[in-house]
Amino acid sequence: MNFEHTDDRRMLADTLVRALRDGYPIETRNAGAYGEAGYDPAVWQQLTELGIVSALFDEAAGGFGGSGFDIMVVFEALGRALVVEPFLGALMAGRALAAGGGHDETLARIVSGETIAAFAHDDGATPLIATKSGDGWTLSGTKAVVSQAGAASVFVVTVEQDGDPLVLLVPADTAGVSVRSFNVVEGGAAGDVTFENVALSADARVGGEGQGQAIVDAAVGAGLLALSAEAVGAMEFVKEATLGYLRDRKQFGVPIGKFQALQHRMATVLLEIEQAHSAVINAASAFDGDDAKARERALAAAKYTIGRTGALVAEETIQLHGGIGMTWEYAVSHYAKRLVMIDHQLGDEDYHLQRYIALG
Amino acid sequence: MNFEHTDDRRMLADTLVRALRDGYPIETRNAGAYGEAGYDPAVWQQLTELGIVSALFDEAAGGFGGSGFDIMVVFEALGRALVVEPFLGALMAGRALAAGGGHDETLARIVSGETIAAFAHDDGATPLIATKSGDGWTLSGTKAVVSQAGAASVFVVTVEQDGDPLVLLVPADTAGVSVRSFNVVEGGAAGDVTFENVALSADARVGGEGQGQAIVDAAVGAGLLALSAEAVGAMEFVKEATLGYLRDRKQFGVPIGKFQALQHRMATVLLEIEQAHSAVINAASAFDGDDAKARERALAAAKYTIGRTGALVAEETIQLHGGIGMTWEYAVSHYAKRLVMIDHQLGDEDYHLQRYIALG
Amino acid sequence: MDLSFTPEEEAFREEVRAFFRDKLPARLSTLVREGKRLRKSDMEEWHAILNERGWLANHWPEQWGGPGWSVIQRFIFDNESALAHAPRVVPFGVNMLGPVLIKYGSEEQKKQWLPRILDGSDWWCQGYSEPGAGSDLAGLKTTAVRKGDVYVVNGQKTWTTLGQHADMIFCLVRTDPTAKKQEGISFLLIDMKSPGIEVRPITLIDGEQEVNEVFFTDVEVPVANLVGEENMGWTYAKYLLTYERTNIAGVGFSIASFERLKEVAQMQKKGGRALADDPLFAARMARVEIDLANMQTTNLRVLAAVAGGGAPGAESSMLKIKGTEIRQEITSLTRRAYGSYAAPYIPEALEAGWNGEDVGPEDAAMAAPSYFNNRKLSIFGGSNEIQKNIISKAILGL
Amino acid sequence: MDLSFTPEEEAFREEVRAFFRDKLPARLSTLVREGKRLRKSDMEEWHAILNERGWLANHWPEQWGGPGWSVIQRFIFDNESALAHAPRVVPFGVNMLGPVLIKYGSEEQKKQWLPRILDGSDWWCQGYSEPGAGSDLAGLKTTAVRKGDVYVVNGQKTWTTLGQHADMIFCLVRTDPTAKKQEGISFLLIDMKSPGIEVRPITLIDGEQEVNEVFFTDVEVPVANLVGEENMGWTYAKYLLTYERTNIAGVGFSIASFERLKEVAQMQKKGGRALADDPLFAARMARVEIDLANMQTTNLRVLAAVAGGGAPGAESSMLKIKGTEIRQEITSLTRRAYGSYAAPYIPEALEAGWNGEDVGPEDAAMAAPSYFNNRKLSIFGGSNEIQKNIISKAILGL
Repeated sequence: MNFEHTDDRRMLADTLVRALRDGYPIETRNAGAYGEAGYDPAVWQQLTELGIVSALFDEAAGGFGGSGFDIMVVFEALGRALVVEPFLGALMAGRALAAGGGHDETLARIVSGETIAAFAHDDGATPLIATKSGDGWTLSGTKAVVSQAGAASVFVVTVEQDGDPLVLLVPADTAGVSVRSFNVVEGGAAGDVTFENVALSADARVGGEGQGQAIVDAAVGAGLLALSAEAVGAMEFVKEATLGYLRDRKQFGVPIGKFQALQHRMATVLLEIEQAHSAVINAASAFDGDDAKARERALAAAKYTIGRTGALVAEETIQLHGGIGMTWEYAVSHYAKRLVMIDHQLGDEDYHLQRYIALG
Repeated sequence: MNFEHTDDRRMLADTLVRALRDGYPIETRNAGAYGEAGYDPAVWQQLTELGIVSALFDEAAGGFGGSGFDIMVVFEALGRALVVEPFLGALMAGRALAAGGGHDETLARIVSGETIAAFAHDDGATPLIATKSGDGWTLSGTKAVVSQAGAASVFVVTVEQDGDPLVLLVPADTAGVSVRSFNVVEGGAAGDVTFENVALSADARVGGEGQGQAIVDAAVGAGLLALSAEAVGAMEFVKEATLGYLRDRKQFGVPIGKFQALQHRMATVLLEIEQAHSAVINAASAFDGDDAKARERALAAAKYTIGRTGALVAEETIQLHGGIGMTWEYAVSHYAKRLVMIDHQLGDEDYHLQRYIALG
Repeated sequence: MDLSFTPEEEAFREEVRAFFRDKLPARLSTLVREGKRLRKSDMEEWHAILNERGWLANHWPEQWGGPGWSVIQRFIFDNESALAHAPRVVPFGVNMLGPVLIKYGSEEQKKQWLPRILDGSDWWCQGYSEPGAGSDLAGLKTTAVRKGDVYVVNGQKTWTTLGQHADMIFCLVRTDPTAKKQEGISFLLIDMKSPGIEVRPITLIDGEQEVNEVFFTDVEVPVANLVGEENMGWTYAKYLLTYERTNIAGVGFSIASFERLKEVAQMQKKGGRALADDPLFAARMARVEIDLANMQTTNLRVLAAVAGGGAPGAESSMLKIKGTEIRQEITSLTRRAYGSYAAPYIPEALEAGWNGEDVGPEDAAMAAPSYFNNRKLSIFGGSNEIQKNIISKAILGL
Repeated sequence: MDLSFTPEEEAFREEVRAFFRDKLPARLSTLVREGKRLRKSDMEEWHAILNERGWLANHWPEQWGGPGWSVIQRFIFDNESALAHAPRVVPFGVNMLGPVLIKYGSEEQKKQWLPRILDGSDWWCQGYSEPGAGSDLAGLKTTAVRKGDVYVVNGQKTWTTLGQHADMIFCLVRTDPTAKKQEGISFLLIDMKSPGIEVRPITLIDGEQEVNEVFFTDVEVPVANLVGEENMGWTYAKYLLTYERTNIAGVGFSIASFERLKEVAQMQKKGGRALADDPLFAARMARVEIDLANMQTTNLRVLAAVAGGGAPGAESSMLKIKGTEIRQEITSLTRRAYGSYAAPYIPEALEAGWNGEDVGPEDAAMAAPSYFNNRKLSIFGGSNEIQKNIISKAILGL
């Protein structure tokens, strides 16, 4: 048993944290996050040049990391700085390709950061349907609220099928593919991706017959771990901000942190953040393990935990700050939004609790 | 809209509260509650002579009250004094007989307090089965944890049937009926009632064909209202006791009620007790109404509310008192037990929440 | 005890319902129901309609234009108003300043200002909070120094809701810097067009601008605009804060938004069935529905006690805490119910007459902003922590 | 980072498991698993078995008879002990007094008392709390006045767990009534057979007698029984309170009782299916199971930080709060799971060898008493409120 990160991983984390601290103040973040693109291409380029995406993949996939703990430290650092750039899509789409094999060139460009990818998973108003057509398929329907869809030049798309899901690699400029982009509440962007009679050849397929579920699990599992770690990073930031505020803000002649009712609530917040942190460690540990059920349960437990705790931390952060915590100008409001809205990605607290039970 | 009780009802409540305050200190209560009988026959006689049971029935049933608000004020007063004497059985068995008709003499003796009755509803290890036998039935099986079964000289027994439950009046001395009595955790007694080939004639039946569910609903509904009101009475007692303790107990040189963290928790306890009180008022109001669904929903809502709030109040009472709240000698420990264990009667918090949803 | 309305109350409710049916413009109720932004003119339009019927300032004495209603009537009106999706009455003139002037103002002040509140001549805003004085309201630092016939005001107010529309502001100012905190405060009425006043909007967490900072630099205010006595303002301020609380629990708003939540939960799917049929979501909804039904009776019990001569005041702190918790929980569940479609941020969709295509289900774009915006409910009007302090002292005697 | 045990740790765990398999008498583990009362002789029997193996005082230095284990080894041992349903080590001598003597006692005291703790010659109890000094421990009033070679002790201690069995009590007493609260306290070892000591049992909420009041009337204590320096007792007291916390979260107990809960929830029926399949009960169980899995890692993280030279102390307050909340929640769910059969109160069923017929399912009679008894977890050993004060000050810096 050992709770120290390896030197390599600690160095990676330090590099990333430092780069974000120096180059990614909240003003920069918000300019990208609420701007039309919903992210800052220059920031994306800087961070990918640091090898941040490569750290999310193992050597076989062209990266230099790729373990659960690599994903954890990277996304914790991203969460702490409230990064909106399209790392989640790179991770999920890249993991799907790595699991399926056969699209090495695209995967290499994703891992290097040259290509922005998105993972299009949840059906929208019209479910996505793939009709067999020759050796390939014709795709019709929509995928809903795909993270950073507008920035992506390739999509990894899942299609529910009887038996096993079909996973397809679809370049964004394929005829019939269109994206309706929008910002999201907490900053960043997403899009509904519509496929109108999109003709795909057989080699669009990721993985072979019967591999679909394993590919989806690989991608979604990585995404769940990443979101959970991101949430813990964001929690750490607001914890420190709130403690600072409690120490500095005076009312009735004393720092409000001297009021016992607030102290006890903050102690509870601290406890729950520590528990969330442990949940992510458990998930990162099980992520690389051989026991598929234990892995899925630990991921569900982590996402459930950060869903519940994220809302608690966000609400207590705002309440303990009072009005100032509700202002756009003050960074914690954006963190609070992220902590709440992260529960709306890849299944919420109730969903993952039920999944945890079903897996039991 | 009017939140004042009628003069008659207020007088009844005042009489009962006064009688209990003067004649039913916690020592008397505990002597009966944890004694072999699990209640005090002398107290039972005194209280029934005051007409307390009669207040739970309308004039048609030989009483002088019987509305939802009558049940509410009586059981609030009983709860406030932590009474264990067999009023619940009188109410439920009597209500069943009143709803079914045809057992006027027994009902009259229940209403006057001469006869102690119990309502045997939940099946035990062996489900209760009634086999048709001539005009009557042969009963076999057990009923579980029947409140004050040992004291009862008559049972109103329910038997699940296809279609409609069968309700039967069974004297305790009928051949084949036996009771295993025991005390219950919070004081008082209950018993498992076993029926071994108990032969009953046709006139044991309460109500006619197709009336069974209505009779059960009448009895159980009255029981739910009574338990909910009893809980609110007990909450009021522990609230006052806890406030007194917070004011008197000094630690670190000040009354512990000066600590803001405890103040805020006590404020929450107060709020939730007020809400529980409102839930019982809603249930009492709907109890007499014509809308059966609204009545059942209000009863489920009340029982759910006092289940949840009862546990909160009990746990906070003990915690705010510290060690002293955990001692047998100090009255609040017995109230806390009652507030928790009341959730184990007639369906718990989760059950009634689900019932409320199903009725919606 | 009888929870049903009396025939008279029932008739009154019918009258109120008929009024909303006949007089509330569909355009306005649609905006409210859909959670869209209201313009100043929308709010003024509704005030004028209410005023024409004599129902705008429904708790003022009849002498000054009130309808002479009981607290139960006011409760019924407030509830029906929310259920009809009527715009809220802008409270600053009608519910806040009005009662203070009626109790503490001079005859001249009443005659001058009260009719203008009713007819919409003045849009009032509130100058209470300051950057350093939030929960500790009496810690305010804005000064007013008497110079001849005027007070000269310097300082800053904040969280001034709808101050961008205001003609007038009522302010707490410090007139005696040497007195103890609560004792040197006065209550001034200030023209927002006075030289030296600057209003700067504050953008809130949901991207909306409804509150403002107001800066005062050597602003001259006629001494005739002092309400009551100099240095007695704290008394008037406290009166204002506890006066009109029939609607503090917002039961009507909660009922209306819960109805909407039920529709959304029927429409949204989870695992092949309606979200409303998911056992955990159904339990969340049922818990808040029961809490709300209990709250409605708690509210009426408190009001009945006031009507029967019981003590008001601190009980309104209970209503405020529980009422805002319920309102926040309902907005939280509505946000949850939309799943991933709660994420899109379409500020232009909040505008009346927006013709763009929805992203996802109708009104989904309002769910998350509304949830975040409503976090304010437990902060403003005396934070819920301050309310618990009040309960501890006034009701619990701790 | 690696959550799996090292091969060495794994081997150690196997060794511990083998020990429990071979040496723990089935009679004892059955009593523990079924929640029955343990007699004094039962506890002494288990102490002797542990001591024979050299594992009784597993955090003492090897010099005094400890096994030289790391914190992780101790954690493993504590967990396996709970999972094997071994009796708990009675902590007063081994975990409380022992470390104080080792750090602050004289050589003579160590030689005199430590071996007797290990071999069971002395059963120790703790004389800390007083009727007026609970959370405010330093407010204690029991006095010790030096008269020649003895201290004369007068006063009262309370909540003295298992004091009815004790040969010796370690006490905090006030030796300087004029000093500031924390400064006039000394740490005395007192023979329970001394004239002037009276022990009165306190019956707790569940009807059991495990704690006592201890009265001191002119009790003479040899000055040789003073630990460390006079008036320095508060330092030793604090050391004792924070010293041995590897097991404060009680993760092993929680795992064992959660396993039992799962069995009960499978066995109990609700609406025609197992209670474990009821969506609301399943959710309650899953929530606490996840919280427990998280706690296990939190606990190990804290221990690893201690082992790595990080700060111990205040983090144990986190473990105490969360650990006791989880334990209480599990006992609460177990009580709930038995439904109406949680109600019967059969105190004789707690006795070893009781042959009566169960009322309802097996062990149902233990569920409610165990729930009520375990409310103590958040009160004793420094209430959870005191722990939050410690966190606020020491970790949060508030």
